[in-house]
Amino acid sequence: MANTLFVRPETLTPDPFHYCPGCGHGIIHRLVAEVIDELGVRETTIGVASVGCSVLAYKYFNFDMQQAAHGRAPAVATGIKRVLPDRVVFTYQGDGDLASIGLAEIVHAAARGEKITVIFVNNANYGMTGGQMAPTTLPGQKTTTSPAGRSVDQAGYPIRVSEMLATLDGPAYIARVSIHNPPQIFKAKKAIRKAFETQLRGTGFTLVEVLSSCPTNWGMKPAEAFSWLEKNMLPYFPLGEYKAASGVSQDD
Amino acid sequence: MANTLFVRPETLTPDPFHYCPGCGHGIIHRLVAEVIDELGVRETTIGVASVGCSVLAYKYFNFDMQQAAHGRAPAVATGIKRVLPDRVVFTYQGDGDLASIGLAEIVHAAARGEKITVIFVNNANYGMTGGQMAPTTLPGQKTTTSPAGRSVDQAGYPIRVSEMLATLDGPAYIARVSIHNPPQIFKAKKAIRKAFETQLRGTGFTLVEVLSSCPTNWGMKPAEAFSWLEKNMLPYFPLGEYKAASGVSQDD
Amino acid sequence: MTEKIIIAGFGGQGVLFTGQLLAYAGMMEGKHVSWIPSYGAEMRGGTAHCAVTIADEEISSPLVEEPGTVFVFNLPSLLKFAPRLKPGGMLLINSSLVKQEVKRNDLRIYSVPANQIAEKIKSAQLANLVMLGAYLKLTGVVSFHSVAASLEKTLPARRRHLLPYNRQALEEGMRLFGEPN
Amino acid sequence: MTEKIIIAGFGGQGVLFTGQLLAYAGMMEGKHVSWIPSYGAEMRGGTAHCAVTIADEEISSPLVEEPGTVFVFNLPSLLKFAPRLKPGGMLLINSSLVKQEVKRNDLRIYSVPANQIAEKIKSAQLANLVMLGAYLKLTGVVSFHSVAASLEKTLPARRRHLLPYNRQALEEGMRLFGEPN
Amino acid sequence: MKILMKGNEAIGEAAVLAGCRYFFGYPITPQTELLEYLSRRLPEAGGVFLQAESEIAAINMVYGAAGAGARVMTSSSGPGLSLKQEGISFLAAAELPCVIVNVMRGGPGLGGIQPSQADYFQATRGGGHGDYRLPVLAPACVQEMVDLTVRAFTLADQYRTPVMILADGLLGQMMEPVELPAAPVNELPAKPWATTGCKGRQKNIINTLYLNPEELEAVNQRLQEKFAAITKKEARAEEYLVENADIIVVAFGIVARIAKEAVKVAHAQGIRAGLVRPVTLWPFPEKILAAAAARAKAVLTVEMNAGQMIEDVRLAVGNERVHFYGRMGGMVPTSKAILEQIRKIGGIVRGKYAVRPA
Amino acid sequence: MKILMKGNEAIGEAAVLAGCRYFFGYPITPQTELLEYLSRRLPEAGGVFLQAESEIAAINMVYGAAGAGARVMTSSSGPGLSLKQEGISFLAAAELPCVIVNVMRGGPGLGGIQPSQADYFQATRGGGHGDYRLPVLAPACVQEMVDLTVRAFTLADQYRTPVMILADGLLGQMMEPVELPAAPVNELPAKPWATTGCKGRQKNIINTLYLNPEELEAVNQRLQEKFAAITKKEARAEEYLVENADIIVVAFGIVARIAKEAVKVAHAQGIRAGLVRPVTLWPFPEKILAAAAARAKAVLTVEMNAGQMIEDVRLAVGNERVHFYGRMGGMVPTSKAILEQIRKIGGIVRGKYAVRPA
Amino acid sequence: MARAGKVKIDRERCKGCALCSAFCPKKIIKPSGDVNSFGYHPAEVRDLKNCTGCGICALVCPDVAIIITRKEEAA
Amino acid sequence: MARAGKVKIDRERCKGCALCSAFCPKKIIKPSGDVNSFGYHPAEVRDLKNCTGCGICALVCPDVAIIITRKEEAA
Ligand SMILES: Cc1ncc(C[n+]2csc(CCOP(=O)(O)OP(=O)(O)O)c2C)c(N)n1
Ligand SMILES: Cc1ncc(C[n+]2csc(CCOP(=O)(O)OP(=O)(O)O)c2C)c(N)n1
Ligand code: SF4
Ligand code: SF4
Ligand code: SF4
Ligand code: SF4
Ligand code: SF4
Ligand code: SF4
Ligand SMILES: [Mg+2]
Ligand SMILES: [Mg+2]
Repeated sequence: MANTLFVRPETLTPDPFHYCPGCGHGIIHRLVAEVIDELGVRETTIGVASVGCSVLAYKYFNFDMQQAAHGRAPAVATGIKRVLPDRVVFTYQGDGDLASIGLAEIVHAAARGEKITVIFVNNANYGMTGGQMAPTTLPGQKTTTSPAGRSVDQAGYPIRVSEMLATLDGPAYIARVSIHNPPQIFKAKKAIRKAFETQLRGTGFTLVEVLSSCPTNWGMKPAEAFSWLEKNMLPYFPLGEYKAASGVSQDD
Repeated sequence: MANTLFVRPETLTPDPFHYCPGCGHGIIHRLVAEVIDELGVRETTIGVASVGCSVLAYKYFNFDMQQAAHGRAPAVATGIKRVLPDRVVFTYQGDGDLASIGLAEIVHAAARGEKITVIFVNNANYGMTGGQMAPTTLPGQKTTTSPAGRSVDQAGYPIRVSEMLATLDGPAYIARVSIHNPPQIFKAKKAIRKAFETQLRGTGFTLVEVLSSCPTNWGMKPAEAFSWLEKNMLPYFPLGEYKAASGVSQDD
Repeated sequence: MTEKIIIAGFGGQGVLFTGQLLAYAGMMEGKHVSWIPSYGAEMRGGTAHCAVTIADEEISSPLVEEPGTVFVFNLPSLLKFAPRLKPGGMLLINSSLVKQEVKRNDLRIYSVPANQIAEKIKSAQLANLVMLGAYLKLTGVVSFHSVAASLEKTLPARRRHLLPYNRQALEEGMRLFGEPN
Repeated sequence: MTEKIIIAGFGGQGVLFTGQLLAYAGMMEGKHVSWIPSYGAEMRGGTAHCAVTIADEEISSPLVEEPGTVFVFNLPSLLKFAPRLKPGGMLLINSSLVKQEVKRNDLRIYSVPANQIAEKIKSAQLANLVMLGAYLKLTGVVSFHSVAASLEKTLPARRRHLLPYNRQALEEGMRLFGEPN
Repeated sequence: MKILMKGNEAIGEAAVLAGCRYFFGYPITPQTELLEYLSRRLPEAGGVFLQAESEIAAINMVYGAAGAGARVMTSSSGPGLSLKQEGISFLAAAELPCVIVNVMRGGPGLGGIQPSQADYFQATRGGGHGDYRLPVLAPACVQEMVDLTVRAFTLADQYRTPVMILADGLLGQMMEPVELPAAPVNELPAKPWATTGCKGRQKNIINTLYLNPEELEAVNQRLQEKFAAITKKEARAEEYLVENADIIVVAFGIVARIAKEAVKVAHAQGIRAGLVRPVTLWPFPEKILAAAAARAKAVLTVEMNAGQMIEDVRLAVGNERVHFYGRMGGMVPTSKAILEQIRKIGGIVRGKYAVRPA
Repeated sequence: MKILMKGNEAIGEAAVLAGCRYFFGYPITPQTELLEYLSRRLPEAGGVFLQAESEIAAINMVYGAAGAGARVMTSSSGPGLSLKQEGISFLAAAELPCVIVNVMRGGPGLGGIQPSQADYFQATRGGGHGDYRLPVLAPACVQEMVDLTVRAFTLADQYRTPVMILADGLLGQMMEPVELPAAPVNELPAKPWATTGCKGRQKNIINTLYLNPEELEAVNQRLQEKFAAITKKEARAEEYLVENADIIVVAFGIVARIAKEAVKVAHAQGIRAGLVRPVTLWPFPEKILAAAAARAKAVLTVEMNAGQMIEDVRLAVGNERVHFYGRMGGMVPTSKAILEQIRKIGGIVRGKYAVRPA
Repeated sequence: MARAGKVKIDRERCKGCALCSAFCPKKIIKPSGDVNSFGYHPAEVRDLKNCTGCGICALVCPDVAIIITRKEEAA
Repeated sequence: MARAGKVKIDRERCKGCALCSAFCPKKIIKPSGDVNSFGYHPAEVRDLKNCTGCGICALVCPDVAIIITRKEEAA
């Protein structure tokens, strides 16, 4: 161990990911697994996979998992956490899942201060179903259901989930991070760790929004996709901590 | 007319309201009707009644109305407005309807900048079904499903809808008003008028949150209920304009 | 014995509670009982009623299609339920509130100035118990003691201090048609 | 005549488009046609295929349960579909990519070095059309002209400039088994 | 000792006594008292009552809690049940035990709040997508609200399936004396499949996704075998005067009691009527009904709907001889009206009667 | 002139030609191409495509738009349809014309994305609450995806009812040549009941709430009369070789075409098999089937599910003689397997056969 | 010159909620002793000549039971 | 004293996304010419001796195809 700089986290099963080449989901899975490893809570963690490209997350994480209906992961996690309040419970959700069909569930879990952690992967489209518009799709962005580019007049504006949830009293920790380059990946991991630590302290609802890429549906090479993310998504979705309850320092 | 200080608005049918004595819904109905009268749009207005005590609103307003499923009025209104973009379309919704079951629909209608007006009656409980806890029920408030008072630990915190929706780019006008005394009733009417005017200008989504009372389920006399509202709801739900797009002046 | 009763009035006149008391007392006496309330929208501002069955044998249908007894506490209830009474049935009218004449002549009709009596005791809120007392005396379907015991079991804590007044109202109701017992 | 064909390979090798071209050409010749793609998860990273039927009479079942012809563009497709070919069926192998021997000896097997040929023309992306050309020449199920016309109709605008290369790839495929026509 | 309870509250109390400690629900008339009761009772019992933001959230909380190994319940009425259909399909697919209560009201749409039985199809045919069924128990009195609630939890765990209690507004609102179970359930059956943290074992997964159709077919086959076993073993019905009956009345829930009154009176009038009351709607007691009807000349189905159970009756006894009487929209059939139907079918002529097939 | 189209896209184009200018939907495999197609096509046609935040929002947008007098459509698959059930019950109750498409995939739960017919019960029995039915049309080829979509809009307006197109992933994904309707619909039937603003008339109300049960019963009675009229007039089926058939195969949608192949081959082998393909699943063409089956010795129902339409088959032809063959979870029955079933029922012995009832 | 109003309360619409009484600056509205046909004690203006026609009672009335017509008077 | 790492890329796990190549500060990772059994061109470290063991390639690899073991060296 002392001799190893980088190994596969114990919390990941050996199964290879089914994600497309260069997809951000793989990086984010690994970060979550590393944090669970570091906190030593693998055996007391229950994850909830949502419907989206990461629907098979239950295959990749090496702990108990439930697979939830589209958008309902926060409700499923609530059911689990209420029965097992001393376990670590988290959901892993895409932007279609969380911000579109599942919006009521995420807001209410947050408002209730449900003591769970939400890993929210914002890749500005519906990856799994082939690149349709998401609530996070940027104005002008082309998708298969906004073929002329998202028209704010017809399809409205993207939702800033972190800012929106930060208006509530239930959340203890909310941050938006990105994985478009190595320093950001480091920061993303820190935020994920903080969220889980906050859950362990039982102070409230925690969520980390991770800006990610979908090279396949964006029609870009993976590295290009990260540049696009940086250039286009960051201005609309500013990074930072939107909520950190007492006991959780802002940007430590 | 010149001789009349106060008459029943033309936009109200002669049907007596079914509301309990002293219920705020009656006042709010009248304010909406007066505004529609004043704007002269009765014949081009389509209202959407939601499920709650005001489910029968379609009987009282003297214009075309649809009655929507619980929580879905914003979606129904969207359907209408997309077909008839030059009509005035509004929803009338309670806090259970809008902030609980219908949360996804209201947020998305707001994010889309749907050019409708929402009259959102916040009476801190589910009136129609007999006084259960609502997402707007205050911490400690007793209801039939929070018999020991709302415990924030178990049931979470109230949602501040206006503040939350104001984080979105779609809304053109969002205000919170109250009707607990005559000056506030005047202000409430002004805000409602502004919302409809904004809709007529087509600049985006508009919503007026009206703090109201439910004397029956609060177990208070109507005047007492208004005092309780003032003392307990105002601190949690501050009045004011939360969003006013250019062309709509703040507090005119 | 199968006794089918309807108790009807404005919401707030205690009609649902009166029926519950009766059912509870029947149960305490080992009888089969059922109690069906009107519910929902009808209750806001409008009229409420309940249907009680008390029987020696198992109750197949708990519906009260043709009541043997009807209590009425307001005019709409009289108009609605008097026609449904079975021939020879008993109609108990709170005559403090309902003045109208009844057209049918195949009924046993008793007028109880329940509000007046109740107000004398303490408040009009007790009128329902005056009516119930009258019914007890007139029929003996359940005993005063069972009803009194039921009151003790069912009165919510915050109204417990009213127990003596409740008993008194029952007794005054009985007294209209004989000695309370 | 009822011709049932399966075209299979990695996603991105143009297998679905090849089938569409064939179906389109059949339709232009007044034949009955149907085209069924594999869809969904199978496509991400995995193998894609389509099933085409071309017939003179109405097609009752569009399923290709026992193909008469299979095009394979990668090894997994060979393993999956070669066993399903009906006895005497035709197996067209892109031999630039698939090296494995086929066990069955009741088939007509044709090896087409499609990638090599395609790369010579312009790029490996044209391999599917080389294969299709070979098929056209070998079977005559539809004519070169119909396929060429279909190409013109179906090629998306942004790839329109590739039309000459596409035609050339078809022709080179045909040339393997005779003169293009 | 008996206590006088409202049907809705009786379900709540029975659930607690059956070891249920988690309830997730959303108010709707006429079942709201069940929530209100449990909002007081569950915290007392060390459990959790949570008013969900919607019926959809509630059913998915049930999914999570059931997957975590708890005994858990939700309840609603018509419109709310419709919203739960996706979740119910997921619960059935994931084989998660739980109890779902529908206290029916008049539909369709927002409809009304008076009693109805118009959700029979939804309950018995799976209003959700895909091939699944779930046991549906139909109480006819408040005592059965208790007994069948307890039974529902047992069946749920035994077969790893959601179980539905299908009642109606009248049963939910009425009061009757009930005997509560003497011995409350304190220990739940072991659930080694539950997701409780993988300490000391391989990880558990609760899942309904099978992208490979062969696998999904195998899962479905396993489900179908379970459904066949339940069909074989769990069908129940009450029979009343069916021996030598010329006319069999079939009705469930509160309607069956009203029909029983009619059957009684018919007997007193010399008409040989009998009653079959399905207690399980799925599995439908077709054998019991077929046997009872074998000797009868006509079958009369009575429902508070436009005729839904009648399809199961026809599937059990054939298409001939089956008559229907129903009321809709919250109207409750009276025993008088049912008696009239019996007499009509019986073709009464001055005290004598001849039963004619329809 | 024919054009080659995907089933999903064919529905989209047909809708536009039928005068539909509004679509509200949410992506789900295997119907997403329908959304994608209309997201391009509708703006061209001066209409509105809106991707809703969920299936629930979509169906309620349909409610609003239909109430405003438009021709409007939504589409989804299994789980999404389950979520729409409350809305469908409302649409049926409010008598709002619209078209709802279900391109079925394997269930229950999240299931898979391969073709299935396991939502038959949901579609034909009303997965939503309350007494309602809606016409369910089952295309078997891409041409019918077009024709029945056009028909669906006509029926919807004629009867003021939602109409469902029940297809499956195979039909949605496959391409076949289609002939589009020569004359697109440009003028819609008058809808004096629509809420369009009350200028020059009394106000209109779209509503499903009737707190008074007498009123709600009357509304239900009116609905039932409409359903009876539809049942009487609108049942359709395709018959193939049913004259003198000993075995009637019953199948719908894509399965019927596969079964047709099997029936053809059976004939060639000297087995007198015939096919009845219900084109309307509700109303179920029971008269047509009963007539065809009257002369047959056995009936074989083939479905891509565990046996759902078979209940309608049994209700039409009686419980005896009805056999079943089904595949589940996205598996598609082959014509070979169906032929084998036909031969088994036929009891083939060296070229001869005797049909025995089950 | 003050403007007085003529306040009319519709007995059958009034539900006796007493909001008008509570907010009338002149405190001249009181519940009446008898009941209307819905069982409510309707409000009554007891001292009409003191009414300023300010309209507050109508403004707060949830049942639109009050209408006010203007009559101008010298102060 | 710099820390060099031993970088190992799992050919069968690698999907040839080239993120490692893009972010390697030493630009020593390149796609290989041949394909793995999934049809991808796996990444290869071309110039291992220039590798600093910084770990960036592993950090950005979405398929956890890279592991790095440490070897300490004098600069
Ligand atoms: C009720 C329901 N509706 C729709 C779908 C189809 N569906 C599957 S994944 C998905 C979108 C997922 O997008 P997102 O959450 O952004 O995840 P990503 O794939 O982008 O990671 C949709 C719409 C479904 N499975 N269930
Ligand atoms: C799907 C569905 N769930 C539940 C209900 C029952 N219900 C009717 S009104 C209501 C609450 C209304 O409360 P609110 O919106 O606050 O309105 P208020 O009565 O307080 O004005 C509920 C839960 C319903 N009709 N439909
Ligand atoms: S579709 Fe997009 S989000 Fe999904 S696996 Fe591929 S790249 Fe990742
Ligand atoms: S219950 Fe409350 S909100 Fe409803 S009418 Fe009565 S007072 Fe008003
Ligand atoms: S108008 Fe003003 S002064 Fe006159 S009664 Fe009304 S509130 Fe009082
Ligand atoms: S405010 Fe209106 S309803 Fe209330 S007491 Fe006064 S007049 Fe009557
Ligand atoms: S460890 Fe650093 S230097 Fe070495 S290959 Fe990886 S990124 Fe390049
Ligand atoms: S980042 Fe990983 S998957 Fe991508 S090319 Fe490098 S090693 Fe391969
Ligand atoms: Mg996404
Ligand atoms: Mg409310």
